[in-house]
Amino acid sequence: MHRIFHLSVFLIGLFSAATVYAADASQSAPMTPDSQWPLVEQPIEFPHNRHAKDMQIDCMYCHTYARRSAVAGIPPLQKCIGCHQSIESVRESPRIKTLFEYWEGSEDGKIAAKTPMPWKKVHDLPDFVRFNHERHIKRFIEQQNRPTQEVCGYCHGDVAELTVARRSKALSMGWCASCHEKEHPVTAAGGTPIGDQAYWYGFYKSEADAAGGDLKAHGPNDCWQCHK
Amino acid sequence: MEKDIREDIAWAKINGDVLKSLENPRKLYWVIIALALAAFGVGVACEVYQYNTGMGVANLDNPHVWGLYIATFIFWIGMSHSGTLLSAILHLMHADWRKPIYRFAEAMTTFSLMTAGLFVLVHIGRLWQFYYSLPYPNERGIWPNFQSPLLWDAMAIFTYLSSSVIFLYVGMIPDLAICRDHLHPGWRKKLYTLLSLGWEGTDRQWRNFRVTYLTVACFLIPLAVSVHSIVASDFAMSQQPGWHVTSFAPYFVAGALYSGCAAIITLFIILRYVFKFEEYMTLPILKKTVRLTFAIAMVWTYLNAIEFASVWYGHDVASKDVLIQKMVGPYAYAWWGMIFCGSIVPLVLAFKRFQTNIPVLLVISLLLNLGMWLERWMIVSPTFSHGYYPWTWDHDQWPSWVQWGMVFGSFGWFTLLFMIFCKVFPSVSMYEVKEMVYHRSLHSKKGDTAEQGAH
Amino acid sequence: MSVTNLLDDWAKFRHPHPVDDKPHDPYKWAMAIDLDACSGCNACSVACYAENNIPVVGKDKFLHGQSMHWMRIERYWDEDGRDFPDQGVQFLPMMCQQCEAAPCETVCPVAATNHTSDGLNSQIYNRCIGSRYCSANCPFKVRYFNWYDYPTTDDVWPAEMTQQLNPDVSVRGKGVMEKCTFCVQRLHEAKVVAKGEGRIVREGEVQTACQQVCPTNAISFGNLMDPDAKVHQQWQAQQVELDKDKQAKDENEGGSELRGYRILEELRPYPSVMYLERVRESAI
Amino acid sequence: MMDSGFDRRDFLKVLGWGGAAVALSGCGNTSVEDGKETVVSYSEPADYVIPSIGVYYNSTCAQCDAGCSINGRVREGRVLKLEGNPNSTVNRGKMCGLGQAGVQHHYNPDRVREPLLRTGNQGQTISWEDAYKLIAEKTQGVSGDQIAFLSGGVSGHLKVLLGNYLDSLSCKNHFVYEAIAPGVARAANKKSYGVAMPRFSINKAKVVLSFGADFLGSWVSPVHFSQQYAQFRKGVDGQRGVLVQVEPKMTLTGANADRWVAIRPGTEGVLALGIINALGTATGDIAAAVKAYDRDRVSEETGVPAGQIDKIAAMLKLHSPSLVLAGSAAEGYEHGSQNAAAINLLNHVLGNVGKTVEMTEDMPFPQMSPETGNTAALTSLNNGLAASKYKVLFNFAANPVFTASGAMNFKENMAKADFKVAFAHYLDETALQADLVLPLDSPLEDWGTQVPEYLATCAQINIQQPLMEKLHANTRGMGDILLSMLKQRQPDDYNGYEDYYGYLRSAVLSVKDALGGASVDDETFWNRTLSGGIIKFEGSVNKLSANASAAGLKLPSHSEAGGDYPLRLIPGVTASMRDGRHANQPWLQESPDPLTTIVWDSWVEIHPKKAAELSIAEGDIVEVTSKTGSIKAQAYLFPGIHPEAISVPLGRGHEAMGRYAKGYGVNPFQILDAVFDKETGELAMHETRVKISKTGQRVIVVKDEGAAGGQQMGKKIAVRVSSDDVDLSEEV
Repeated sequence: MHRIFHLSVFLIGLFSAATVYAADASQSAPMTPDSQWPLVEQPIEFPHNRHAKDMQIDCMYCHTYARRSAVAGIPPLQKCIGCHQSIESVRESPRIKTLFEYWEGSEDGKIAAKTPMPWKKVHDLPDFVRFNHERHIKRFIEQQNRPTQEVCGYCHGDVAELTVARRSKALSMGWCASCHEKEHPVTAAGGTPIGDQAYWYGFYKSEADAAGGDLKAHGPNDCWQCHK
Repeated sequence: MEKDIREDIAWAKINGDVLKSLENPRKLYWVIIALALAAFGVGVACEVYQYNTGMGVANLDNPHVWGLYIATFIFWIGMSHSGTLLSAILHLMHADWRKPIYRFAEAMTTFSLMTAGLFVLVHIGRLWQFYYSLPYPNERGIWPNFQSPLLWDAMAIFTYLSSSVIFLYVGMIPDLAICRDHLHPGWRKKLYTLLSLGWEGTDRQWRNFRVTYLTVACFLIPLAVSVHSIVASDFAMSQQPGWHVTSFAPYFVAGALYSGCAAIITLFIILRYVFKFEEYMTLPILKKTVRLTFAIAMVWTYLNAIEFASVWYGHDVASKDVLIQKMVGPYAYAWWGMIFCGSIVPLVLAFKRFQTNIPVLLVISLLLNLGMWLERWMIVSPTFSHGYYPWTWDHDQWPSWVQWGMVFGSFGWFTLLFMIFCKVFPSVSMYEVKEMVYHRSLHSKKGDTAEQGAH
Repeated sequence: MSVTNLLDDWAKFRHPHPVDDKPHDPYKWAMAIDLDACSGCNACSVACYAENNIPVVGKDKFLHGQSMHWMRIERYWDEDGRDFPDQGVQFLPMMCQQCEAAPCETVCPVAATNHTSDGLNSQIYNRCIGSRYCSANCPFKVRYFNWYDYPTTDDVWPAEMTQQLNPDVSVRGKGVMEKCTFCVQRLHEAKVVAKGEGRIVREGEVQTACQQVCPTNAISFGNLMDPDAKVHQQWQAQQVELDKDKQAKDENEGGSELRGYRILEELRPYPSVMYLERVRESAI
Repeated sequence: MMDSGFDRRDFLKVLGWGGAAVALSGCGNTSVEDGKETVVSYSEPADYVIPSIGVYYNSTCAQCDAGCSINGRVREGRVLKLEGNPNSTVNRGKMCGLGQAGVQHHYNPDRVREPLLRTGNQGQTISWEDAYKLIAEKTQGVSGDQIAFLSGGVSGHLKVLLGNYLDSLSCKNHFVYEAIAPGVARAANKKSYGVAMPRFSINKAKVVLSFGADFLGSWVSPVHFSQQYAQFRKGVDGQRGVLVQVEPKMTLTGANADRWVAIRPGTEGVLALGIINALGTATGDIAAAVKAYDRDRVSEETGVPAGQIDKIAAMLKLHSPSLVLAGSAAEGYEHGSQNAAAINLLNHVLGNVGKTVEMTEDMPFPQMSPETGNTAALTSLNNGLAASKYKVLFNFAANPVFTASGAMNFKENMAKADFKVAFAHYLDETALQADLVLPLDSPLEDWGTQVPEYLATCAQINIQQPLMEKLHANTRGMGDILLSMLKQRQPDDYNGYEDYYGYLRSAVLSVKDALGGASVDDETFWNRTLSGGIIKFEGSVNKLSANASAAGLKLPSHSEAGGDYPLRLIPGVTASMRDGRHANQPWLQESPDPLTTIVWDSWVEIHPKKAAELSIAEGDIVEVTSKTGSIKAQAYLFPGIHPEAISVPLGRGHEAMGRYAKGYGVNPFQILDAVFDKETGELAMHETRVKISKTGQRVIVVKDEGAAGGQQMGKKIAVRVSSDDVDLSEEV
């Protein structure tokens, strides 16, 4: 009989050891690190670096809708032309030629005048995910006035270094949540979380208690923020 | 009283008889396999159709969202319990008459669990997203809902399945060794060699073996109980009339053991006939099993009565409505069928002359299982068709052929697994039968010194 | 990932709803429906189809009880056995009651339906695996399951009609549960605007589709926490309290002149929808 | 809001991005993907167009003639949803289900997309030019009175253009036909009040006694009346209005009444006189006229309990002002006008005229005020066709082949005209009979003006403007079509107008001052008009004639229905189906009928007692036979109907009109007997007598109502309280 005793002691010991280990294991975010996702074929190889780095043009000069709508928007043809009409230096470069073909129509008549460019979407979230640019711009650029390129870079990477934009962040839910749950503890006065159950399903321990719990409960980490 | 087993069977004969069951199958075997395959095929076809078209083809509706899948799921889970009862519980009780029959019972446990698992899957609307319900580090960074009985279900079943597989396997090791030693070379020999883990039958091996076997048995029993209590909580933890019943956990466990025992009787009879195991699966053992079944049947009936009474004399009007609906509503025939098969039929088992009458027992055991299946259906459906909200009470909501097809298929699947098992592994535990014979002989010689002999 | 996190969370898991000491703040969306004004015209139901991309399932599926109307108008006859229903009939618009202690939430295995901080019962389509446990446990049976893959079913959304689909609302594929959301996409839009201006949403800034269309203004919707909100005033006037399962009205038998009540309150789901009893003239 | 309609049309372009692909999430991409979807932006966006943010345009709902102003939500160039325009005095920002479904009229997959010319039984597409040419030559040889133009109710500039076109053909035969319209009431009102459509102020009345006027469902201007009804229920100073509905078949309004009185079909007038008698306040010839109608006789004839009559009279006496309404249920008889007159008389006796029956304002531009009509118009056209009087027949916004009484054989008679042109959205029953079908723009992509017949407060012109670019390149607006046909006939008068939009603009601006735009310049006024969607202005007031007299009032004593056809057929007018022109809008097909909760099908309402007599159960397929014809439909046991009557809803039973309408239900129009109101000659819709027999088949009725059949099973779900037990004045 003592063997059974020994064995059970051993098993219990093993189990509790495992539990303790698991309990204190670090909160490593289960998500892929930054890496270069494959390049996307575009109608013309738009030089972001030229515009954003060399010319120091603000992202939202072209992606103008970002601050007032959920989507950042692709700059309308009109905008490109608006500047490039008067930039004679590059007027004859192939990319600009193509650009003007879309605006004035091509000689062979394949492209009608004022045809919008068929850009391919690069940072294309699943259709059931609704990311709101406006909110993020408001929070980081207008309220915390951080530099635009940094803020956009959180999700879009360092576009200023690229020609054609290319995804470098995971954009997985865990990746989004790692910010939301850490940065936006959802608590009511008194520090006790109310309502928002989604809070409890998260992996990440939010700093609610650290924040003294006087944050209000319009938490951007309830599921309906992004999924509707 | 006559003996459970002859004490003078030669061990060689035991080996011989059992190993014979592993010999090349007769035609009948292939016929059964073919039928089973066909039945399973039907089930698969239905699932494929449902998977591609949508759950609608099962003719479930709003609010009648659960149907035969859940009912049959419970049925198979229940089926699994008797195996554990015979192998683990009776093992601890030193009821050694179980020894010739526990092996296939244990196999039954494993396979009915594997069948039950399928129903969880076919029931789910988005099978392809099933993994969402598993707690594992994922790139979405969220847990499943640990509050949901369904989640407990999933966990309990997986644990139970894995441990019963271990239990079944561990218990087989000595026998596998025997097979290894007696079979002429071939893929089987390789298999047994691999599985028997170099069993030599040395003293040390036997000691460790017994300890392990006992430990796993101890581990298994609480599991068995918890599993069906948790299945019960799927319903008891909800708020619906007819489900929100405190006595559900014991009720389900009793029901489980009940259907399990019934199934054992059925298989007992079939194996006894097919493999000529009259020597080992003797009538006295059958009688014991039958008595056990009878006892459980009465417990189940009693718990039923309790449930009805508590509803009837309680103040929960809604539950009362549901109960009345069960008796007189569209499901009345099924409900009364369940009462008849579950509570009336077993009374026959009270009579000695039937306790060993094989044809009668075969019929009865099948009826009992039918009754238990109906019971599960009667738990699930009436509550939907007659819930809290009158506006949504459904008109005649009858399961479509797709649902029936899958229920049918599940029996094919189970038979398939079981038949294969019987051919590949000894369905009677040789070494334990030997023990049994040995102890009995000692017993008959030196009277009650048998106890020490056991250890 | 740390189990400690899970364990703490588990300890505090399922904050009981609702509670006086932890009021919803700043939002608690709620509704009040005046059955005396409701004429049962079905406009709300159609508006709901239009706003929320609800599939039209067609005759056969409707026959099988697989219709998807998030908002249904129920019609009840008098049960006094007279020849004619000479006091008219009873109409009742029924949609998800957005319960505070929602029976559906606790049972979902994947947490696809859970409570938001502003007191809504969210339903996350892409998380749903279709166990249908939520519907099984819903006392009002207001959850609707996608029995078929409607986006790809003939004549549900032919090419032309897909252009009408509301881009703010996901179209649900087969195998997921759905239900009334109190037009969360509209709430969200209003909140984004308000947040941008560093305030909270004011009364009248957001309407649900059913409320906006209702020809008799029977439906009022708003923030129960906002004293200016009509819905707040109505609940107050009717002395209906969110966290009670027995209201002032029920205490004194018949004596009270109040009309407000919540359906199946005794089950303690604490619904967010208050109904006002229909009035009938006794003199005629 | 926008600079000018012309430019705006460019911005109505549908933007591929944010379109269907995104909307169809769930079956779209479900993980982060790069380079799969294309993203397109406008090449020259207007500053107010922001992707993912809705733009709202005001227009006018064309689902019925009530003239509700709508406010369409447009995103990425696609109209998504219609809301009510809060500034409209008709609907005050509210809408009905029918109106909501307007988008499905627009996006309907079964719309006609090309001009079709009949060759044998084939329709072959032709160009618009050829179509116009064809019309020109067909109208060339024939004289004006050999041409007939059949249309639904028309108003605004469309009516003007149409008039001009017909004049250019020197054609006087414009038949305005609405299958379901208060034709009799209009005439009766004209007699007793001096105006066809006075203003009914339900909200001012303390008691409303309605004789089958379904003002919450489908009568005149339902959304407007629903709002008045809501105020009426809240009551002035907390005194809640009381609604009494008298009708043989319960309508939506009846379902909301405090007291629903099941009256023997056709005896409404008798009851009205009976009440006048019971009031005892009448004098002169009225008193004389009603003397004979003592409570017992009335009770005996109408089947309304004597006590009930007294109660109603007492209630009316006690509360003033009250309002009495004469609805379709009262008018649909040979003596319909008499019924209506008797009911209107009650208003006079109660002194409601001027209080709750109020004068309206007339359009200062009569040429634009609505041209209304009813079945009488169709009858005369039908006779003309039967006599092969007409060679060319135009049809617009009417579907007579579907809605004409079966007794008329309209289809056959129509064939006698040798050239039939249909301006149509769908290939409906009538369009299928035409030789030339010209596809119309949907109201959401077309320009126009509309003047509601029932003016809620002031006079107004509703603007209809495109909410998005054309869905199908080859459809045209009715206005544009008329204009181009006029250009053929009178080039020099009309070539000035580039298109109907241009015509509309200059026409409105030409009377700018009268429309209250004197102070501003054209551009501003026009833009204000477009963004407002409504032009309100002072109209000329027309007085009500207050002279009440019972002269010429004689009601037939109730004739025992009997013989071969013991039952009366009441054609049910439902809020969503109406005369069936919208039966192909799936939302309407699937939105349950409020009273029976039946969807996608027709049914026969029959009182449970009668059903028991005939041993008919729910779902039995019964054959309803009249002198004219017979239909088969499922039976539905319905307590809200007089045992001597059965009711079948109108609007379903199409044999054409596309996937959502074709083959669903039956069409009771087909079995209506050709009996007419003696005075106005309108079809007496309720006069048809039928017999009913079981066919032996039975089906499961497809309805929302569950097995409990509208019972609450003792649960506290939909609760009712007696008016004594509440104090509404305390409420918010």
